[in-house]
Amino acid sequence: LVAGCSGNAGTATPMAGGPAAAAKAPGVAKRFVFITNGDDPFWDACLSGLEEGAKRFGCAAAGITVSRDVNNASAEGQIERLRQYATQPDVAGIALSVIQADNQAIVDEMKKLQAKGVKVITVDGDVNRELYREARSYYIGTDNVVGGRTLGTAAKALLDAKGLTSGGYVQFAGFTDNDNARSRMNGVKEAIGDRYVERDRMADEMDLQRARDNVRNATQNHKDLAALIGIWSYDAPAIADVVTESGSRDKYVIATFDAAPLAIGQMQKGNIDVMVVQNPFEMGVRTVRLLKAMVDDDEAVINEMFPRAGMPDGDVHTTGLRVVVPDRSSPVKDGLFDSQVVEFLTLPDFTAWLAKYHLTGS
Amino acid sequence: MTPIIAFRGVGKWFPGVVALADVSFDLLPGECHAICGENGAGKSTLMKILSGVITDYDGEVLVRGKPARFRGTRDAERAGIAIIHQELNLVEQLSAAANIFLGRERRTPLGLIDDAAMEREAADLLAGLECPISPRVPAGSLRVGDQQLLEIAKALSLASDILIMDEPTSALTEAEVARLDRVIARLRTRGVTILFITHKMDEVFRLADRITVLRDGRVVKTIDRAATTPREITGWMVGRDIAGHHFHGPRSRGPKLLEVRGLTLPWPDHPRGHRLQDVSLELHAGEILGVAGLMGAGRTELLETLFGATDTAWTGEIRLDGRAVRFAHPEEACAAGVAMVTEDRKRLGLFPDLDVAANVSICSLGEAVRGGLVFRGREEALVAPPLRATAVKAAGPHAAITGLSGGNQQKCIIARWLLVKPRILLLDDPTRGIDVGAKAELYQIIDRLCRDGLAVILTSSELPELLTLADRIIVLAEGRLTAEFPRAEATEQNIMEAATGT
Amino acid sequence: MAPLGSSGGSGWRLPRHELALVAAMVAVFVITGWLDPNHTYFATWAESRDIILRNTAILGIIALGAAVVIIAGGIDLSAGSMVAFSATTCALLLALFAAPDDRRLVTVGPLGIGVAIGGSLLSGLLVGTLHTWLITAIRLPPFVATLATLVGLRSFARAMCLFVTKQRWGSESQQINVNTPFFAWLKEHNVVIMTCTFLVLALLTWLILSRTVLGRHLYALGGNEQAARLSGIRTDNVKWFAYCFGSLTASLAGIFLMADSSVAQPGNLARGYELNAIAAAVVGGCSLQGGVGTVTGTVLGALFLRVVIDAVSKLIKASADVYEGMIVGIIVALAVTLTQFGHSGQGARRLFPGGRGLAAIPTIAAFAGLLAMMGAANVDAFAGRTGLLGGAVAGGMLLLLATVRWLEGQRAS
Amino acid sequence: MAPLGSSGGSGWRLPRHELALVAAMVAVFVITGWLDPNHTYFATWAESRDIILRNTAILGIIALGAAVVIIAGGIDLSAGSMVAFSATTCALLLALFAAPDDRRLVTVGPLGIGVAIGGSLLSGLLVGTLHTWLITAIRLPPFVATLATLVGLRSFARAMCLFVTKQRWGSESQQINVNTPFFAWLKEHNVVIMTCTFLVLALLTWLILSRTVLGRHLYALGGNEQAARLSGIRTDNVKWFAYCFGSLTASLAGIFLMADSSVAQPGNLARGYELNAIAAAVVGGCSLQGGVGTVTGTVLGALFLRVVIDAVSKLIKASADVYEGMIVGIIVALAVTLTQFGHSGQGARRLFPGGRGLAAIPTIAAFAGLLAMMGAANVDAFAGRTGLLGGAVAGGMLLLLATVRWLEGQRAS
Ligand SMILES: Nc1ncnc2c1ncn2[C@@H]1O[C@H](COP(=O)(O)OP(=O)(O)OP(=O)(O)O)[C@@H](O)[C@H]1O
Ligand SMILES: Nc1ncnc2c1ncn2[C@@H]1O[C@H](COP(=O)(O)OP(=O)(O)OP(=O)(O)O)[C@@H](O)[C@H]1O
Ligand SMILES: [Mg+2]
Ligand SMILES: [Mg+2]
Repeated sequence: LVAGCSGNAGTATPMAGGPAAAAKAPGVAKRFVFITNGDDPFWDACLSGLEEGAKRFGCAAAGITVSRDVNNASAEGQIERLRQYATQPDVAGIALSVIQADNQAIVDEMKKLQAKGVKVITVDGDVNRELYREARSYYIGTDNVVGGRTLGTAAKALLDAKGLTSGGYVQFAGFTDNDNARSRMNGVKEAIGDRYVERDRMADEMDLQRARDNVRNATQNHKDLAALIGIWSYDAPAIADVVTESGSRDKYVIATFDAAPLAIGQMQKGNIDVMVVQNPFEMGVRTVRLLKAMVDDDEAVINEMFPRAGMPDGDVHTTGLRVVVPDRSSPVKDGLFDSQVVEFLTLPDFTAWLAKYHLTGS
Repeated sequence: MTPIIAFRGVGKWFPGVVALADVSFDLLPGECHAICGENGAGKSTLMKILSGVITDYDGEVLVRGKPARFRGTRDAERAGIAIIHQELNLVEQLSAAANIFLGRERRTPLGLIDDAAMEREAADLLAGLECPISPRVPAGSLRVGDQQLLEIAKALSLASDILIMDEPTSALTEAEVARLDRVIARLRTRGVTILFITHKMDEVFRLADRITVLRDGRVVKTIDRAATTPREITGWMVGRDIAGHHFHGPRSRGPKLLEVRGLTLPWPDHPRGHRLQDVSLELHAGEILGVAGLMGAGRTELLETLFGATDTAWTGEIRLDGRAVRFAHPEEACAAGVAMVTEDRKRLGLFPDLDVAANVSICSLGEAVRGGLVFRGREEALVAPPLRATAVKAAGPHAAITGLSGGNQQKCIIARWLLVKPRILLLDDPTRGIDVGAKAELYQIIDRLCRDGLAVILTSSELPELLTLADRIIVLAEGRLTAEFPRAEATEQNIMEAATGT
Repeated sequence: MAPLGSSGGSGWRLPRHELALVAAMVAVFVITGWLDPNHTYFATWAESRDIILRNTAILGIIALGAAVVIIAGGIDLSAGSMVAFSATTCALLLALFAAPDDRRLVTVGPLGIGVAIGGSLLSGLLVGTLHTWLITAIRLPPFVATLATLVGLRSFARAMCLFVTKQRWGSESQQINVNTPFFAWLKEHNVVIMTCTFLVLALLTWLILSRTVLGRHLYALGGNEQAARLSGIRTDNVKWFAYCFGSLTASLAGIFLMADSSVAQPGNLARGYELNAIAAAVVGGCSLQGGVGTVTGTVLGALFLRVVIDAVSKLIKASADVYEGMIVGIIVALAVTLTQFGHSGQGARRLFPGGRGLAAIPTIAAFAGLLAMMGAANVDAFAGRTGLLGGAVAGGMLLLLATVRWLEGQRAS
Repeated sequence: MAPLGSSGGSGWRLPRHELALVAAMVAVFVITGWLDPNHTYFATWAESRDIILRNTAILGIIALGAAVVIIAGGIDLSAGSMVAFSATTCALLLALFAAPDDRRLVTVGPLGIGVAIGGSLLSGLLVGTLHTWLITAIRLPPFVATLATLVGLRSFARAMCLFVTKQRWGSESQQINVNTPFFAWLKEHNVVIMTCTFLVLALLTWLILSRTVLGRHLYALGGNEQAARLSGIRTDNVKWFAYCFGSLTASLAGIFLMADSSVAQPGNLARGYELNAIAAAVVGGCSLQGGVGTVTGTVLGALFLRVVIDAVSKLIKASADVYEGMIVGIIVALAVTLTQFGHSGQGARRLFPGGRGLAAIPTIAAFAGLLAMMGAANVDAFAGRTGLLGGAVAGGMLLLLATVRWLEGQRAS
């Protein structure tokens, strides 16, 4: 399992003569590129993080620019981008949110980049670790299964608090078998228990209109529906919109991932019961920190970020999870979660934190 | 008296063509002025200039003595000039009334469209033309002749005092032509000046007071009808004295090639019920069988059926060399040695994007193939003889077909069919809209082919043509065969009687 | 060739077509309501109605534009991109009028709202003018001109979005959230407002098409452009109206869609809507040759498409959206086929002529069978018997078509 | 109207058009290599070349099919969906031949691979036949028929994907990973293999179009269908070839794309490729009226599109794909405009006639200015001077067009 880092280091050195060398030479402009999986407000927070990180870790001084490239939600999109950057000698580091964990082609391109001496890490969406761990040096992000479990626990608490003993729920995401969507949904399913039945996993392919129609159809098709679970950030406002428009808000428990600006507004209106919020902002900051450290071979920083290097999943750096509820009166209580992993917040505290970094969402 | 219209040194270039050069002549008020000329002489172009369709040209046009430069058809209409274009310009989906008033719709006080008023006026106009069609029917469902009359009604609706007619009779039958003559006569009593284009000499001399002859875009002569003869006019048109069509000696009639018995072609959803009914005929090698009939009598359908080009299933039997045949597709007809030169050159004959050689070789390209590939040299060699045989005037085998004059285009199409070495040649109105010079040559070609043992069925919208060429003439009326005359007995008189069913 | 008896002029065709659509719609309602285990259409009718109305309004507004262009003998492929473009324009203008750090645009005043809406409608007008210019002055075929804007406008909108957000708020964003109270209110009442707008627009279009000179000229232009020009009609102006109308309806739809999802996301807002709009117009009886088509038909066409799509999502509980495309495709093909056969002179035509006809039969049967099987897999009623059903349908289809072919063969000889 | 002197028959047009494309391409290369701070084209030429070749091959293969259909006077809108459909068919067939629990399809043997490839090519043939049937027997306009399959096939593929994965592995999936060694090998050498395939296909198409009877008949069909039929050409068979060729090339591209991304994802694989393919054909000089077009032109058209797109992604460092659409749109418009002006008879035409012409001028200038500004914002060279640049470009454009208009005015009077 150590192979992860050392193996990659090993492949990096012999290639040092390649274009990467040119990139490493002092004075030559370098770039870090962040490739998203698709087009989602989530990534705007991440971008702010990247910019914050660039400031904090003095990228400008080192002649490093950080840019974000928004993928078109398709595998070819990411492959094409990876290839394109492979041709550009000034690209020194790439972080990407892998859209398909099992996609051989993406993995191959990542390896090609590594072979050129470009630092490659995954953020938020990892490759399939059993098969392709060595395709990237490190992973920064939430453990999506844990995230899913957290949301499931919260949802279960809310359902029980309603005095329900059974019922159905539907989970909404862009692509139901994108890696992070799949693990989150599985996490939810696992934690919510089998008293409540998963009726459907609906995919909208990141089309907002379809996201809304999916919710509408779900609420109509499944009579026993008790909970609506939003897996990707734009699903939260979609769900909230639909239940308000059909006036059926109190029929459902609404638990969602991420805090899109619109979602925050909806929770303030009381249309969302609980949000499990990742920290794309921190992801962005730490992405820059890690990439910079890797380019400068700054072992200290790397060891600090990955204390457990060499141990199982030692190459995984989890950014914290937050559970956000409207207020203390919520049936979701602090005690439900492992405080190591999860930070429990009420909406006001959370918005205060956002304001601190001039964020509109997270 | 002062001319109502005066052309002064009018010229017009199209890329590669000089359509008109220094055209100057006058129109006198109230006269009927015929313009003659070969295809491409520039007649239509001149009329388009006069009616404001073509706006950029050299020279000037004086209307009632004042220089006028129309910026559009509207200006011309305001100046009291109306035109009936050579080709039909109707919107098939719109009703007859809507077509007549297109661009000049009547409005209700609210500014909304006033169909009732238009239909009333249209009914009057059509009545004036002795045309019994309802103003409500879509123009697309009318017969070609009625559509032409609709165009005329449209021009009359302007109540203008100068009326241009560009080959109005090319699609009309004798009966309808007679009707048009009466209309023209009535207009002239109203003092309308009429400018008249036709390729038919008899019409020229029946209607015109004065005649202007154009050749290659230049005025050859403007002359009083009384002072000249058809022979002279045609001479000026083609620039030489063309021989009358006397073919040396009768043609020898060969064995029977084609026999048709009780051919009936249904016509679903139509009052008449059939396009053809119980038509029987036989055709021998080396003879020309003329098919006469009014527009819509079913001549084209007859030929198309023999050629296997109709989708509708027909009954009866067609025997080729005694074998019963039923062609499902023109290809089978070609294979069996039947060829057809279609009615409407532009729509049904030409491939505008292909050059002359390709247009001629299209049916028999297989002969230029070696090892599955077409070779340019072979193709040129293939098309050379028929092009020579039909005396096509073109810059070369790879000239653009669209650059040729109507007559030469028609010759190319005949050449195309000669290449498949047919034994039966079906000619559907091969000389429509073709000038006298080209006509004469075509007649010679057809005659020669026939003497070489080819069997020809020929339809024509001009009886004289049939009488000149055909050995026998059958007459269709409403899809029925009403008479058959050997050349000797055929006269315009008895053919018309048979065609009109009187 | 265009159907005779369709007097485009007066805007009324034989209502046969429209009646057929209505009948089909009713049938769909009843059958679905009955097959659907929840009987949603009878149980919670109101909600279903709202869903259908909302979607129909959007689709219909765009379809009206498409219909006018098609009737005028053109085609407008750019509608979907135009929707995205106008939504983005609207959002960006709002952003310029919002307080500097207000990324949710709640602080926009009436003036800003007015300017934004006006601006995005204006953008529609400009694009329409651009189309007309490309088509009349540069003489691009409409297909090419609007193809260019179809691919161009969306990426232009995306670029604008990135650029303005960057300039305004310092960090690029691919979408702009719109929580302006006015648009929130629009969303509150979207069903009523959209439906009314749609109906008013339809009435207006009907008036123009069938009761004004302009309408008459539109039909004439589509039916025979040269004839129209030679009759002194300023065809370029008529075209200009048609394409501007097409783009305007699209930008109107864009504003509604932005309000409805309270975000402007040029990346994939309204992707492919142009096809659905054209489909609706065609299903409604517009002929792509131009000169033929009615407003009533178009409205019914849009409604019918949405009704069937909704019905299927009621029958197939899970991931019904997967089937949307097939439904649209099949309906379009069937609708046009029926109008075709409606015309005279087609009586004696063969459906499966020659060898290719023979080849077509199993192809169709196979597609039908697979389709039935996959559909059935999602309907509880058929649980476990999907393979059986699929086979049955395929077999039945095969038998049916073979019989048709055989009969044709008989009749021909 | 079609260009005189374009002897579609012999397959050779005046090479003017082709030459212009080549020249433009070279210019793009030089300018980009020079503006690009990394000078990528000079520094790491090999990789850039590979990217361009790979993309050109895919686009070109589809474009050849589109060109043949367009030359034959038809249009095929379904290419993109056909790509997705064939890729899915291929993957599903592989799945059926893989070990029961092998979701990565590594265990598929030669037989399975053969069947899968054969199957997906066959699917292309079937779809082509379906198109021909709809167009010739049912008499749907090609636009409608292929519009129906455009929306239908993709959703059919998605449904198949869900259904088969469910049946085979118990859980629905919207995509199928393909790690079969053979396809991995294909991906390994994709540049060489795809490029060769493309070139061979192009050569073949060129032979067919310009050196065989079938080719001549294709041009004839596109030029004047009725005349072709009355000349004894079996137009239905020719159409059948054209549409099958179109679908076959698409399904070939589908197999390559599946191999290249080692996944079959019907949801959004090759979305909109049909438009790029048609664009390439049109840029290459094919006329949508039919009867005009060449293989060399189409190949160059595809290459040119990809070169410019790649060049921009070199100049604009991040999210260059945002601009792709605009590039394609502008190139298409320009290319067709130039061919239009290339033709005779356009001499005396005005670019900005009347009031609408006047309206068009500021519109175009505004678009140009915005575009320049947004583009510049991403090019370091212009940092901070974007507004300036945008203004300059807009102003210059305005001035230029106004002058043109003025000159026209002079000439007219
Ligand atoms: N729009 C055009 N573009 C190019 N050439 C043209 C155009 N219109 C006419 N011509 C050419 O101008 C010349 C005169 O054409 P015009 O139609 O006036 O002849 P015409 O006397 O009417 O012939 P016809 O008797 O066949 O009607 C011909 O050589 C024709 O090819
Ligand atoms: N495609 C068609 N659709 C509807 N009616 C048609 C069609 N073709 C011909 N007709 C009608 O069928 C009748 C016979 O047409 P046909 O062309 O055979 O007449 P014709 O004797 O050939 O006259 P001509 O050859 O001089 O036009 C006419 O009334 C004509 O209007
Ligand atoms: Mg003429
Ligand atoms: Mg005829």
